[in-house]
Amino acid sequence: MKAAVVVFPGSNCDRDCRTAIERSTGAEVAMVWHKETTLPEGVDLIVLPGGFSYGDYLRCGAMAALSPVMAEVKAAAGRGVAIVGICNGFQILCEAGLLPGALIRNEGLKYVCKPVALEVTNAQTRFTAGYAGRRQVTMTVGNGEGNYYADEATLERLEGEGQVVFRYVQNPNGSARRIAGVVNDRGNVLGLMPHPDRAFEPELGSADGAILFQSALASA
Amino acid sequence: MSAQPAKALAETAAEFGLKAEEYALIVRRLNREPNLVELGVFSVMWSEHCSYKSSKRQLGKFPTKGAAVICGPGENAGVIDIGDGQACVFKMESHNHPSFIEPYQGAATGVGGIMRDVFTMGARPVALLNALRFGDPGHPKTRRLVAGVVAGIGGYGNCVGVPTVAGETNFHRGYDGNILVNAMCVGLADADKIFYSAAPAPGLPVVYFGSKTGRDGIHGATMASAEFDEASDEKRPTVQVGDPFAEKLLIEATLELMASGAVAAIQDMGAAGLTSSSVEMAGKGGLGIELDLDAVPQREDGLTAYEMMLSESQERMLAILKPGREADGRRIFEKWGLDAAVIGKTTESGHLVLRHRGEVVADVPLAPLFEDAPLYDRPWVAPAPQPRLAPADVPEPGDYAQAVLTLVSAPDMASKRWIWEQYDRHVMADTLEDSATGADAGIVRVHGTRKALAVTSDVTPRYVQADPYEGGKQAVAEAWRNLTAIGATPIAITDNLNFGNPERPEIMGQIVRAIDGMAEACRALSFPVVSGNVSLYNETNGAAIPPTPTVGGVGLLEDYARRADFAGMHGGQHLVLIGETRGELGCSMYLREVAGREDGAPPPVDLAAEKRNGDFVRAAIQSGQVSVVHDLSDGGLIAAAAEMALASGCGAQLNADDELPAHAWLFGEDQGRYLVATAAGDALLAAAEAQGVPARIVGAAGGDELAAPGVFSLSLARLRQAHEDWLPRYMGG
Amino acid sequence: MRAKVHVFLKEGVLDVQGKAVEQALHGLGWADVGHVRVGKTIEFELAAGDKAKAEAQVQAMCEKLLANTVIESYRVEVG
Amino acid sequence: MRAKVHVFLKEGVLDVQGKAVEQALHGLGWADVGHVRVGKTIEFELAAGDKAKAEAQVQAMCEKLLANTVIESYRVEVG
Ligand SMILES: Nc1ncnc2c1ncn2[C@@H]1O[C@H](COP(=O)(O)OP(=O)(O)O)[C@@H](O)[C@H]1O
Ligand SMILES: [Mg+2]
Repeated sequence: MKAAVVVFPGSNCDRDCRTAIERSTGAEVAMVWHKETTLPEGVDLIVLPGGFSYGDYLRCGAMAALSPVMAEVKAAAGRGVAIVGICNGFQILCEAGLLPGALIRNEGLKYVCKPVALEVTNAQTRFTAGYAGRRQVTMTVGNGEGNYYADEATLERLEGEGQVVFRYVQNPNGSARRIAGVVNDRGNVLGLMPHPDRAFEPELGSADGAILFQSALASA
Repeated sequence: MSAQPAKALAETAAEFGLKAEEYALIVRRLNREPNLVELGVFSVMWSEHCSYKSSKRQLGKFPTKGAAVICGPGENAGVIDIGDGQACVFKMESHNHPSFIEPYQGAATGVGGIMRDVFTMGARPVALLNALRFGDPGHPKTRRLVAGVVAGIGGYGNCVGVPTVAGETNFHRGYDGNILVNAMCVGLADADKIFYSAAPAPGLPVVYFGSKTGRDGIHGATMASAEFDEASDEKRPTVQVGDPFAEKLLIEATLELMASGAVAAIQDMGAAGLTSSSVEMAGKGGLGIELDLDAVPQREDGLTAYEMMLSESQERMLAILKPGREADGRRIFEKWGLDAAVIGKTTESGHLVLRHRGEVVADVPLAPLFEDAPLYDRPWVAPAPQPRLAPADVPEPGDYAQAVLTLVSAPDMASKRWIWEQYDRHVMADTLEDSATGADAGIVRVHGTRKALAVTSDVTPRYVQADPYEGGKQAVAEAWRNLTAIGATPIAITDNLNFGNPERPEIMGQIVRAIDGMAEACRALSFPVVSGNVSLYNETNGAAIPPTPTVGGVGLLEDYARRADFAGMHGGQHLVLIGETRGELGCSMYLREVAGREDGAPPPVDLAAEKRNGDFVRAAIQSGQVSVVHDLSDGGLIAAAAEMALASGCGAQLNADDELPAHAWLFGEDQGRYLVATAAGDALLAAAEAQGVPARIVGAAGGDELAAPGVFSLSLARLRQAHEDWLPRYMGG
Repeated sequence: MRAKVHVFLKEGVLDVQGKAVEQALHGLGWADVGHVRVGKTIEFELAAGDKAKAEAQVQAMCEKLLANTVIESYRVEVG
Repeated sequence: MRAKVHVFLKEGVLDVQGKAVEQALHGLGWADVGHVRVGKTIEFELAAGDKAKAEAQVQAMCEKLLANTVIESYRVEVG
């Protein structure tokens, strides 16, 4: 099993993602600089980490979405490789067109950092199979622009196709339909605002995030 | 060199904040009149901020050595040994004046600056703290200042990706015209890979890297050393704007450059930018330095030599590379997209020589700039002692329940959730305790180990105001107590001395006596000072701030599983009070918030008792005997019990005292005390007795009320509402 | 040549900043202010020879980077 | 009446967004783009009777709320 974590200028959860994957799955993790034009051979999981790529200037994730490595990430998505974008990584996936919708300014206009309870809306994706039987999990959010937006038609389609994967029990930021995480229609690209990479050991307040990495790699 | 008429220069010197005798001293040291560039260099190096001319003699009183101290004051940050070949690097610094003028950018650049001090020494920043003092909530500027400062601290720290795990926030009319923004950064490094700023040899390349230089904050250092008056708005320099994204790149590039082995010496550009960084590097190395200002990366056209030397543009570093290692630098700066240039070299001359547009624009000996700045032994008067208040001197409240609600919703006591929810407390995935979790200190793991660092920031300005000596002791003792209460072994402190104008004897008296008290406590508790910062002239129209010597403490947990917090109290536990209670109500929260008075002497700190009680509590935690502990501070026993109850979601009943009236018993702020919740209360009492530690059972946990039977009772829901509502309501209003 | 790009949220996308500004203005006593929208302006120099070419270039920059057309519209001014 | 307020950083104040956007545009091949500045536009309706009055009102809103005059300048358009 092999995972890759992409490092953009301004990523700040890249190391956290590596630790989380290593500790929860034992997989080998390669760090990939955003200027690379190839991904490690045989990679089973690609993670776009949280942080403030390019300082979140202009729009969160906009500049990172144009990084050279993103062409490879898109190609890998096309081959069915599992891809997870967490927080800023989710924003980058939306900006890159790999996921529908966009993340806009939080309703309260402030950055918000707190633990949130999440409903696992669809435990049948390759990322959430390990949550089967668990209705609720806990992770923390930390973002200023985590308010998920998509037009009504898109939201209807996402709901209809089971692409809404995580939903906040209590909406921390005004997200449409309390959406915290979505997958693409093929089911191999996941974006979520809460941080599984900060919830992989009980000492951190929750180990629920470990299951996500375990599922993603088990499905490879 | 361009000649300037002497008279005009002397006047300019005064505008730069130099006294006439200081200007005369410059002329004597140079044997000639300085030119404008040279004068600028002198004025910033001799400013209070850079030279510590009023405080240096006093700072010498601090104990700065100890078994764990690797590097004490004198470098960018202090360094302590935490075992296993690792070191912890930390410092606190103020950004008071800039934050008053432009709260968001002022606070943001304060966070950026203190992080640079830490990674400049080779450490990766792993935790941030902030100690904030604002004016009266009713003052028309306060709300906007709170909003801006908090957003700025979060905006910067969150983006760089360092968790903000602890802090403090006070409100008092004494800060109406001068808020305090003190930021602390804690980092981790390998003990044998600490980097210093002294230039090691002549003939080495001096490399500038980071952001370009603009006209930001020119004379920021001298401004930080001046009082405000109504005309200050006119004088303000171009505000420094922080670029946390650039800082993040700078951290990664700096640590990579260090790891490459190319760095001989390194220094961030903080206050007084290029001037202080180049002067300090060469000065500490006993060398000279030559800079070619045309090579400095510039953001605007037409910057003069004077502007470049005084600019306080942010996110810039100066490094001296080992011979022939420029290519490593180029590769790393290019990777991280940073501007960089070789802008000079070290020399044997002992002079600072600046070239610009083909001319030598300054040539001054370094000694007077660096180590020969004027030093003052300012006259001081001892503050008048305040009378100690007996319980009978202070009226009891008409309604105890109301008094408790008033206390927990007072601005200084109310929940600061509105603030810390704007701070990323979890990035780096090593945070074990933070502002949200109900513990007396923030705790971050030493990555990949069972060890953890505990961090706290403390001072009680109202005590220092009433008695600087006892207040100084108390600030250090409280930091030590907070680390102890989570089970950590306190190691060392950094401090941030915020005071008014030291040229006034009564203010100098506060400085002198507060330092005496702090030094005394540091010695008694084996808690040396390894770094710090002084911020003077915090006055507006002659009104000084309450004296505020902030203490940042760092401790170590050898095994983070053996620790305590105060969120785990549950029904069936005894409440055990460690330490003695005489019912000290002088300067208490109760006195100010309920009785509406701010008088009396603060509670005295018995350092021997402090140490004995603390060592007992820490040992009980480390041995696994207890795990629910809270120290007693503002608001006394009832505040500690209320905070434990709210954090744990479990009620508590407190017994009455046989001798003391209820208000002194519940609200007294006697020092050196802890409240412990444990199922085995009797065993703890026995252990305490064996060691001569005062301990008694003062109540029981359980139910969903906080009560002192026969005195008052309050549902947790009401208590929580009072505690949680104040700040969001205030900020929303 | 000077280019100016105005970017604003599409009608239908909740403008949380605009809403907050509106509430704040009401709070300050300007009760009759309505429909507040907050947008961005990006201005820069570019070296294109003629205006039409410049416009085409700036248009491309918008599509590629300066605006996110899922939520934003934009208007280009060159001159 | 429609009001439009343009807010931008004062000359000399570091524009961190502008700097990042400029680098990104260079990276995408638009090498000749320079002096990028990012500003804000706030547009709204207001019920003032005449233009001069409206202008004065909007000016006051800028000073009070819409611009941070320590670091930003603004320009008002009413019409
Ligand atoms: N109050 C203090 N207590 C102990 N050391 C201090 C104090 N104030 C300043 N120092 C030390 O003096 C040195 C210079 O401080 P400062 O000028 O604030 O650092 P920098 O140049 O990094 O901003 C530092 O080593 C600092 O730790
Ligand atoms: Mg420094």
